[in-house]
Amino acid sequence: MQYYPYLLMFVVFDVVGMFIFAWGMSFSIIPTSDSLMVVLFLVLLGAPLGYALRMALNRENW
Amino acid sequence: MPTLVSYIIVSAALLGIGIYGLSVKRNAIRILFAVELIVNAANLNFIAFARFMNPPRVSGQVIVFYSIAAAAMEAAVGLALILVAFRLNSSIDVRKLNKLKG
Amino acid sequence: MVNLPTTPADIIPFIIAVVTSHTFITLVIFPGLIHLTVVVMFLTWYERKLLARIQLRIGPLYAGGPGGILQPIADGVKLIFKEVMIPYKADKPLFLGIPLSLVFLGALPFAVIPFGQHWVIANLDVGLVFIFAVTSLFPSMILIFAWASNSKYPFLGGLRSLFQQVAYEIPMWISALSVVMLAGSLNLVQIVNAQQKIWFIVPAFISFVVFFIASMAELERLPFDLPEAEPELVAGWFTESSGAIFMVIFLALYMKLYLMSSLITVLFLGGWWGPAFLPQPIWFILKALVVATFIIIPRGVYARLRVDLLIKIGWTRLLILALANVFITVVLLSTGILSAWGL
Amino acid sequence: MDLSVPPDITFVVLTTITLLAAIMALQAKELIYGAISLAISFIGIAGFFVSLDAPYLGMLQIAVYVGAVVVLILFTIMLVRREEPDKDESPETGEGAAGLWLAGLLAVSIAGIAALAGPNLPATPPEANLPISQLGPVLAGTYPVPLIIMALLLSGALLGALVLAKVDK
Repeated sequence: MQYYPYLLMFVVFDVVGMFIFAWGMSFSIIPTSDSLMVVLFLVLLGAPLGYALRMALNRENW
Repeated sequence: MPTLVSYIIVSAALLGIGIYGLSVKRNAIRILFAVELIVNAANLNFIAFARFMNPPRVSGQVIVFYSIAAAAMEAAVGLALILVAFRLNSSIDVRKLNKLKG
Repeated sequence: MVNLPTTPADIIPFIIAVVTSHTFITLVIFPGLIHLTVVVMFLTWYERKLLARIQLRIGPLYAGGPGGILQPIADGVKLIFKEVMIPYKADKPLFLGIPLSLVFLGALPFAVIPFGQHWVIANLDVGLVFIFAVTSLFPSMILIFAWASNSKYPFLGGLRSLFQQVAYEIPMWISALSVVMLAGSLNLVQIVNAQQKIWFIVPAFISFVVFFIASMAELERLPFDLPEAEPELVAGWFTESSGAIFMVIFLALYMKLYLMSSLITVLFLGGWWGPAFLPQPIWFILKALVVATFIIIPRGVYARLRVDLLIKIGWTRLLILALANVFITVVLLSTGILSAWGL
Repeated sequence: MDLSVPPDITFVVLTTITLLAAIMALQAKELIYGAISLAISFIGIAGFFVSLDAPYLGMLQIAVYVGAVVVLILFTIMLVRREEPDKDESPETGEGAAGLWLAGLLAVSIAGIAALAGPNLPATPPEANLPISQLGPVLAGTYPVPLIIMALLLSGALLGALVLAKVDK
């Protein structure tokens, strides 16, 4: 049970990985303004990642 | 060559299997299986229509991206709910989860 | 396309035509089954010999050939003739079926790895994602196998293996993303072709480091071999396997080792490119063996980590590094610093 | 040597695998076998995607569903499993028949409508194919707002599932 949050994070970042692979594959033909949206997408995901890591590392929760 | 109709029929059969599981099964995890099958039936239709359009459209594939992501998240939250239900009730039979009944 | 034989006299020319056709050669002989088996057997001997030399031992010696190089054949014969023991109340179909599918999955990705400009079985447009999709099936297979053996140690080892592979798969993918961005394609042949002027280890050094560490963890090598830590868990998730089953699992693990080193070669070390005095496949195999050496050496040198530290490192350090590297690549590409090399 | 398989055979094989595995997923006695059948059914769907000229989606399907969701399901099954199988797993009499009737009615009516509309639908796909390099520009350029909403959905689901699974003191 201690490692359950990591499994959840894996499911989320599996999906994220697939999204940004589709973007990175054609990075050179995507205009910069559109690429900024994807970068914003990644930055938005940074906050829950940090919170989830803090929660996962806190042993009292599990 | 398989036609568009044959793909729709396969997808309808998958949907039927999913609906059956959803309405009959009592184990929460099996109900989750059924929901995933229904989502997959929908995805199959999207991809088939995107391919058979003239000219083919990528938008149909992009919506499946979002659909797969949403289904994965639904499974994650659903399984967390099942865990909580098991912890509170020590059973995942949906008919025994009737604590709210007056 | 070869026409099917109609008269008995046509059968021998038909067989010759089939055997000399490009599909047959690529599928069965060179990047295919025979080459794979030989390299994997060589790797098992090579690892034992290398570790022995690190620890000032001699290693396998008596099985024949220079330095006992025929040892893998002797091992194989020994394991085949041993009894296959199935634990009490184990889940028989899964216990026997999963190892076979593990070998199949280990061999499948080699279909898209280019060993030379024309030495590739299937030139897929989604080659890299295909490899990731196939390797992402390993954790669930291992978990099912561990559960099916109905024993305590395999199950613990399987759980550890699951969480470790899950933790290191994401940094691995995201570090490969910067290579994909540099090459502008998921096709492995095109990725190697883009490295003709400069190997991607130079512009994407951080992602090389992340990918290397993550692939070591994926392979469950020391210092990341928690799932099969001998002092704690006997042999990890394949404790209960014996005889032919054990041999099959062993084969799958070494196939994965070769797969990871070939993948590092393709993505970062320029694939088959090298001075022209050797043919392309030879360069490729040499580079892959060098990478395999660097993956093996820590086994003789380092101690293992603790399991919670291991997972914490994967998620907090490597993932952040890989994400940062994506941003660095975005900056590098949009400022045009790399345009001198045609990127 | 030509190794390509005719599309009809591919279609029939994929249909059989997908539908049989889907039925097995719901009817298998052990939940673990159900999860494995579900994974096989997902792989069948991925095969459909590849044959419909969407190889990237097929790989996405395998990586996300079989690689991640099924692992999560297996882990949960192993957490909540008990030694004795549930005796009252089977539906009450009449309920199974009703469910079967409902599902059959729905599936047959959809398939019937599709078959009726069949002559108006295209029988063969157009020649032009979909290059996978088009996915990225459409994803990032044409539909940027869903992308941001997807980021919010992903964060919400991650945090929600974590808070749910946390042990309360």
